[in-house]
Amino acid sequence: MALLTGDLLLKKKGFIRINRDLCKGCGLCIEACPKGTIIMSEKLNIKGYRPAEYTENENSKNRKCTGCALCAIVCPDVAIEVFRG
Amino acid sequence: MALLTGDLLLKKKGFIRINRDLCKGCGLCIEACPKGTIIMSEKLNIKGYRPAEYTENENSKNRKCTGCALCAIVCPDVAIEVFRG
Amino acid sequence: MIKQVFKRPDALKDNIFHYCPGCGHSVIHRLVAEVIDELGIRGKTVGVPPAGCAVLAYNYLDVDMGEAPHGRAVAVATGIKRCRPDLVVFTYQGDGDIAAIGTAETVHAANRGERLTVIFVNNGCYGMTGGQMAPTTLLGQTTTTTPGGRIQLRDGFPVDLSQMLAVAGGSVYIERTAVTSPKNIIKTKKALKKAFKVQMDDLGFSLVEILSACPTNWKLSSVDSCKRIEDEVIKQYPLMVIKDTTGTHSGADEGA
Amino acid sequence: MIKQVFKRPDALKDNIFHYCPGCGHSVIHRLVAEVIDELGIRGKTVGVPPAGCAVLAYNYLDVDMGEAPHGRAVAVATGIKRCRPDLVVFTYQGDGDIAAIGTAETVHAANRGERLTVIFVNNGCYGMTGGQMAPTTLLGQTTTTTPGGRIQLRDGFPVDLSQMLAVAGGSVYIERTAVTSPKNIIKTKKALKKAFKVQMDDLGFSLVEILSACPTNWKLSSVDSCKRIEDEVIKQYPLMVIKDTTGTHSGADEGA
Amino acid sequence: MGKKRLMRGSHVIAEAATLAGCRFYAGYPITPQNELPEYLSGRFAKLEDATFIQAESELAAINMVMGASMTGVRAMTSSSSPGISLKQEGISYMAGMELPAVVANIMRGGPGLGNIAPSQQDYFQATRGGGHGDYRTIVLAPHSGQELVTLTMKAFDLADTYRTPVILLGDGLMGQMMEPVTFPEPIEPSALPKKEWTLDGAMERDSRLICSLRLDPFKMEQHNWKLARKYAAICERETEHESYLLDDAVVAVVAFGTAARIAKGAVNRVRKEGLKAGLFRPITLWPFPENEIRALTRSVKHILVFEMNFGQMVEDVRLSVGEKATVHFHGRPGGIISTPHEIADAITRLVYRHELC
Amino acid sequence: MGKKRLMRGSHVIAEAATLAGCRFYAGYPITPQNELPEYLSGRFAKLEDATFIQAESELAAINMVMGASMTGVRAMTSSSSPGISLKQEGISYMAGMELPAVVANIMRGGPGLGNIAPSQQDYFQATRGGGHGDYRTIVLAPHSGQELVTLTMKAFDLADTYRTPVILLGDGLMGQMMEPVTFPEPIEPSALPKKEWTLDGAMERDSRLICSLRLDPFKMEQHNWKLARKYAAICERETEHESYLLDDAVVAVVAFGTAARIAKGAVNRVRKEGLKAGLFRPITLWPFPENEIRALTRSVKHILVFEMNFGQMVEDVRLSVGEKATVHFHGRPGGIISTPHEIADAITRLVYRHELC
Amino acid sequence: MCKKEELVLKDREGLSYTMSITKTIFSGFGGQGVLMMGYVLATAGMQEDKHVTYLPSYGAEVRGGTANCTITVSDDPIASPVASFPDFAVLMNTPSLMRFEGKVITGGTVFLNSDMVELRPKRGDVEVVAIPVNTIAERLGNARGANMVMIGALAQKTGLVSLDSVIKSIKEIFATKGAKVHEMNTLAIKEGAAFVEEQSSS
Amino acid sequence: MCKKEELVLKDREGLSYTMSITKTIFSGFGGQGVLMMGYVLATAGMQEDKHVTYLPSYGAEVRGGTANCTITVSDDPIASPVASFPDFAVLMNTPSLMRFEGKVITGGTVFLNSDMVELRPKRGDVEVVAIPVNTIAERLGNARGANMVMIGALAQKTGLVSLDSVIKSIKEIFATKGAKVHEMNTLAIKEGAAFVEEQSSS
Ligand SMILES: Cc1ncc(C[n+]2csc(CCOP(=O)(O)OP(=O)(O)O)c2C)c(N)n1
Ligand SMILES: Cc1ncc(C[n+]2csc(CCOP(=O)(O)OP(=O)(O)O)c2C)c(N)n1
Ligand code: SF4
Ligand code: SF4
Ligand code: SF4
Ligand code: SF4
Ligand code: SF4
Ligand code: SF4
Ligand SMILES: [Mg+2]
Ligand SMILES: [Mg+2]
Repeated sequence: MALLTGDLLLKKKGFIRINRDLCKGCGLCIEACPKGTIIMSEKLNIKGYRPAEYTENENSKNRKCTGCALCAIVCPDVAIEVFRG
Repeated sequence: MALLTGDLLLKKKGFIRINRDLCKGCGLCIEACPKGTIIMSEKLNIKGYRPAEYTENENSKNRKCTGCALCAIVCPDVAIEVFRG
Repeated sequence: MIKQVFKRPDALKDNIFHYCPGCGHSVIHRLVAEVIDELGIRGKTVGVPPAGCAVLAYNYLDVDMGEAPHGRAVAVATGIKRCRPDLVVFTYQGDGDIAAIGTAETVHAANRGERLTVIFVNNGCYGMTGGQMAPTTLLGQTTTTTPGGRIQLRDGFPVDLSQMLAVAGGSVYIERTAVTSPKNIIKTKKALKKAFKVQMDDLGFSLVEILSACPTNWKLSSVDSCKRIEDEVIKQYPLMVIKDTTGTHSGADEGA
Repeated sequence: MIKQVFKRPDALKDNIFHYCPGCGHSVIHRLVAEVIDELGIRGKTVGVPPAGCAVLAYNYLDVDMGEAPHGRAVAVATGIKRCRPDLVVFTYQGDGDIAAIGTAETVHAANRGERLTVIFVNNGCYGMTGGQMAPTTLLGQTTTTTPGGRIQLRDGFPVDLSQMLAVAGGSVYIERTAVTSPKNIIKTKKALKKAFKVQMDDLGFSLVEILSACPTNWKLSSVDSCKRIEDEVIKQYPLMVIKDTTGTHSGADEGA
Repeated sequence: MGKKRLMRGSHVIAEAATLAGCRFYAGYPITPQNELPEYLSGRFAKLEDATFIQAESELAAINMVMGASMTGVRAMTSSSSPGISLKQEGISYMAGMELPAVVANIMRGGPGLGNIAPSQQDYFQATRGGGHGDYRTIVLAPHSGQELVTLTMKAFDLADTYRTPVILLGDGLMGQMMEPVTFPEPIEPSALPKKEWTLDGAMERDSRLICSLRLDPFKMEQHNWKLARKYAAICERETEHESYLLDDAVVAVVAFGTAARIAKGAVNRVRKEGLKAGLFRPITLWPFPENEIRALTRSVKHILVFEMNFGQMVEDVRLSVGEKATVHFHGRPGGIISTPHEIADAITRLVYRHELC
Repeated sequence: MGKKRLMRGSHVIAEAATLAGCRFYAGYPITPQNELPEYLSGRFAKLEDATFIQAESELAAINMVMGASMTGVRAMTSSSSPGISLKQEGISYMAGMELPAVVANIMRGGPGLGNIAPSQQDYFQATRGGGHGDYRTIVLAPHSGQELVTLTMKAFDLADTYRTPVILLGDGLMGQMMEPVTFPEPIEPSALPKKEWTLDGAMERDSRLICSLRLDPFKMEQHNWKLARKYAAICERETEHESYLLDDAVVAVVAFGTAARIAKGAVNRVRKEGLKAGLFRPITLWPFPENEIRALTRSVKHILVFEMNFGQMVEDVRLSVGEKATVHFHGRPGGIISTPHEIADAITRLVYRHELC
Repeated sequence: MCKKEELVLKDREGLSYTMSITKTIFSGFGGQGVLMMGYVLATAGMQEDKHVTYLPSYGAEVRGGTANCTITVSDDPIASPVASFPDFAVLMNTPSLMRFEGKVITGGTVFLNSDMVELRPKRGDVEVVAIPVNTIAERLGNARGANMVMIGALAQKTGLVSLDSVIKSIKEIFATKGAKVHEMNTLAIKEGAAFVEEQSSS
Repeated sequence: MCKKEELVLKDREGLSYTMSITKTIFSGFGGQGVLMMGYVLATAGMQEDKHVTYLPSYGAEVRGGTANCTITVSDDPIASPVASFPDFAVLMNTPSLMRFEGKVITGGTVFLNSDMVELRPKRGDVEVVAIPVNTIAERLGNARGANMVMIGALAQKTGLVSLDSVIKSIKEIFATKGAKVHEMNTLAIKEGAAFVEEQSSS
């Protein structure tokens, strides 16, 4: 029981990588992310889209991303890889 | 009321005429006739079918045909005309 | 006073039917003619016959008629009706015609709610071409292309097109009847009349599916053919009003 | 330990999708690839892509693929599957492809209970040809051929093909899902997996209808497109299991 | 003639059809002709007596047109190559029933799904009757925006005059390109000659029948010879072509539609270099202007047929000239649009090889 | 060769197909070829590895055959004229995808619904590709029961060799008539050469694709030229014809299929009267034996083309002989079967008119 | 087609040039075994290594009507299996007589089922052989064998094929039906042959 | 087809023979108003009674990708509306530059939207006119008018059509949009023209 509580308390951490040039800037990942960690980039990518950008540092301890993969699940262009741990 | 009873008592009379050469001898009229007044002819008609034959005399008082037209309703070849009165 | 209580309807030409003895098509032709007479619409009716045993329907029905390729009767009828909404337009189609090759045309005409009356003669086989399996052939039934009987795994189930058409938004009145007995024949005529009226009242798509005997290909006597329908076919294709939304005017008013 | 919890499925080639931003086809392609991976059937699967935006599906799905003329995918798939029952055969079809020009083929394949899995992408328009009205276009919806919105009287009602297919005797599993949110996407994947399994278990015809966004032709953002599905399209096409007789084995055992 | 308008070919056909009194259209989307039905869906919505139907398939579309035509209304459908293949049964029926209709084929690369680029690969299908049975359809091949106007309108007239389907044979380029065009005054359907054979209800007359079935082979043969005589009359009266710089030519290019435009450019080029080339452009592909081409061989001994396919009309040219001239062929199948330069090259080589200068 | 059996033409085709290793049939009933699927429905039911499907339409049927062919199985469909029109799109696709298949067309009178009597009115459709795009199908024209055996079996071989649809072009008479035939030993599908291009699951290999789409016009053109080269090879290698009493002939009748049988009888008749007539019978209608016919013109200056239509193959004969011989035509469209006497009359008149005796 | 073709539209057929080719039409109601008679004749011809063709009438127009078929037997290859003017006609009912009577060539023979046909051909240039095939068959206790009686008569009278070949053929054709049926049919064939034999000798 | 045809399969195009015919390609992302630029140029040419053609690219391959169109303006009838080797190219984004840079004829001109394209053509045989059309349009408070700036620049620089014709054309094309929009667009066109004017004089 204690362990379980501990597990629950210990928030899962994750991070994502967005392949900038695969992204078509549809914005669905931004809508999907419960943590608000993705934004639209200002600069166009090679295909002329404004791609999504992950705003957190992969190594930061304080990152909000849980690695829930909701962003990747909705991404039509399979532009997002999700990591956990 | 009396009149109605009288009407009911007074059985309707009818008779039919079968166009021998239109008939294809399917026998559906025989099956349909509640009075059993139609039979299959022994002789072939011009098209080689054994046509149905009405067995009653149009003028006979004792004929069973009620002019219910069931035979005509089922006749696929519109070979039967029905008269009443 | 002697009076004639049953005679050939006016809208039926004098030609002798080319149909086999006991064929349901003949009865249905007469009923259509009677309905046309009774509605007084001979002068504004156009019929579309199918490829099928009834391909020569124009030899019998004394109305304007325009042929359709096999299965396309409702498409042809749609073209006619859209150009002349004042006409009463009906198609006359076999089960192969309407429920096999013509499936798409029929589903979509029903869906569009075309103001047509479809007479769908279900005799469980391809009469004209020699008795092959039709979409409506019963499981186990022997035909020239199911010599060992229709097998579900190879040949599929009997298709219930009328039920499918009931799903279509534009269909308003669909009834299944039979021409196997005086009672059923009278019901069929009523259904046909209603189907024409649905069109004349601009309510939507109407269809009467009529179970009909094909003694020749069933290799049964005419009387036994009618029995077969009442004993066996009706189990698969029960006689019933499959859809009737004429009361709600659903066909005509929505969505525009 | 860092571990990758989401990556490109193996059965998805590395090519960049030619689809528009936010197009549902892309998501569905990935789901199909994931299911193929998870079922381990890449080496025995054959896909049939349609004419439609997904005509190039073979650029993405790394399985054997054979093209079909517009609307005829299930007929082509039937030919493949009957010759090679050991293969897993699926079609991938748009709503125009399957529910307009391909209506007859689909109805009859379902009726025959062909052991096929049909992926039916309902995006309410003809994506590839420039956004014309599809059978599934909602009433009032503006398209390039319904510039004033779809009018029931002229254009008919939205067609519910899945419901019609449920009438067919050989259909065993039909579900309608959407790819509008993580939840719906996960459900869609489950449905796809089940549909493939139904085929692999030789039960009969399976189909998943997937409501999918076409932001380009709807002239909405990707996010608004998903909203439109959830707010409007679902009213006409509710997400649900439309038919599931897998428990009763109805498809496989009867009638033979 | 109204003022000049810059319009896409597909729209031009649609507008010209409307002006010709066409009041029924049924079709099914296919690139590169989608703009035609799209235009008509809006245009017809504003006319009280016009019907636009987006059919469920090309099969349904052609059969709806069949029905519409039975009522006497001017009716049309359009599609591109694969869709036209699906209409072959219907076209054969209409030919057999002697029903007028206009069928526009905006050809694309084939066979099969092919591509959506311009091509002329359906020449045989159009001119030989791709459907079953002995029949022909009149085939008109426009090569400019303005001709899309005139030939579309002419198509409806020919269809009615001869009670036969007429095919307007364009290609993706004709359908997609915009050029300035002017339109004539509209023809009101009510102003068209009354048709005596239509289905409109047997009111105070005998019932009518429109059908192609003739079970008795002798009746069928009779009907076929009747059709043959009609076709012979069309051949006699209705061929149309353009002669371009042929008066003093020693080489003639024969090309139609888009290919003919390009060939014109090529002829202009080689003329600048002093080569005596000209262009013969069949406007009716069926009836094929065979006498006119044969007449050409009095002065021209080398003919270069240029088609955007791998050799179809070239057969008709060969049939026309027999051995009176040598027929060469230059073809680009599958959606390539040759440049005028490429054709000029081909002409030039021909001229030098055969020492025609 | 087994013993002689008296069999209906449609059954002969069906049996020969089975013996050739055909294991997939999809079709839709239509007179006068119904006996073909009927026979196969029983025949295939007894084979473990064979599939018979009565499809919901001709469209479905041809597309099922397309799918079956993708798996490498020998597959066929059959129909009669209107049904064949509906298959044109599918045939074009299969030509484009280079898929083998055999399509039997038991022709009937047309156009439209026409009738069910024998005719040869679909020659153009078969030989010119009634579908869209540049493609050809091999067309074989049997004229006897025994040839139904050999040509049906050959059709499957040609289809596989060249990866192309092959059309077996018969007519109602060929389909309905019974003649004695003998059959060769059956070919087991497993004994046929393995096809390396089939779809059978990408097990331990790269995934495969069979398609006709080539969006890039240059790729499409390349593919078309590839097809053209294949067709040229077929033309070079595969023409087949029969020469009958042509050695000393001054008049040649050219006829195929049923018409050729009748023409043979006519030639026999006029030979008895001392007229030097012979018969040239194309067995492959495409590729057309044009060199062989041209060679004929060394001795023959008058050719009578006899067809059961109003003039189709006559164009190929004209194209073959150019102006080296005068080509006359005798046609009966719509289901009439000429008598040998009628053709003998035609030959006789020709001979006397042109003083060829 | 735009060419001005020579159109020859005559349809008449002269007498057969050689006697080696013979055409026979069988006609009657469906159910009278008309097609079977033709099949038997063609099979017998085949077994004698002759060239034979069998051409049934087919199609929609025969719904419940008259069935007929044409058999050609010849020493040489057969050009046309059609008989515009048959040598022999076997007519099992009155409509068949009306339809085909006029077509038989001069000098040809008409075989009539006299049980079903009361009329007689009006022409004097054809021989008429009237046989009560139903009566004979019924007498043999083989009511359905009327067509066998007729084919026996035909073979005997015309010599087109030998009686032996006919009997051999039906043995094969009805192979699955057992010896009893074969015996009955053989008897019927022989009775038919005997009938015409008697007729001509009388 | 069985004939041995002479196959000529070359595809190159020489320089235009006369200067009277000019081809311009417009290319950019969908949404950059590329097709509208072409339409305006073609309309202006038509209003000057020149021969014009407008040929859009079309089809499936352009899903969300680059749109382009080719406009031919000519004193004589136009043979081919296709430009294998255009005189002018108006390139609104980098992919367009990469695709069309190599095709422009020697001596031709490339118009670049310098706001979107950082690269410059590597060739030395074409003139490059780089215009920050987005910046200019935004400066004018007409962010969506970047294409109008460009068309003004094009007209000014090439003299293909007069600025007046361009302005007259857009008035007609946007007739339903009202005077305000027309004014804004006219301004954008003039600004574009002014920009190249300045460039070339400086
Ligand atoms: C395209 C085409 N395919 C096939 C046929 C042949 N055909 C004529 S009628 C028919 C089916 C007849 O069956 P059904 O529609 O049930 O009518 P029935 O004769 O049973 O009344 C078929 C397959 C045809 N005429 N056209
Ligand atoms: C016979 C035929 N008709 C029409 C077309 C053109 N066409 C290609 S895809 C398509 C419809 C696309 O709509 P849908 O099936 O809904 O797919 P989506 O693009 O929306 O995914 C059409 C009409 C064709 N290729 N072939
Ligand atoms: S994995 Fe979850 S939390 Fe992390 S970015 Fe994606 S959606 Fe947001
Ligand atoms: S969902 Fe994918 S394609 Fe869309 S913006 Fe996010 S990363 Fe880009
Ligand atoms: S009218 Fe009635 S009673 Fe009289 S014969 Fe007919 S069915 Fe019998
Ligand atoms: S129902 Fe009609 S056709 Fe049948 S037997 Fe009676 S009268 Fe004759
Ligand atoms: S075959 Fe059947 S449907 Fe056709 S006419 Fe005969 S009984 Fe009627
Ligand atoms: S047009 Fe629609 S369906 Fe097609 S790729 Fe674009 S968004 Fe997807
Ligand atoms: Mg039926
Ligand atoms: Mg769609």
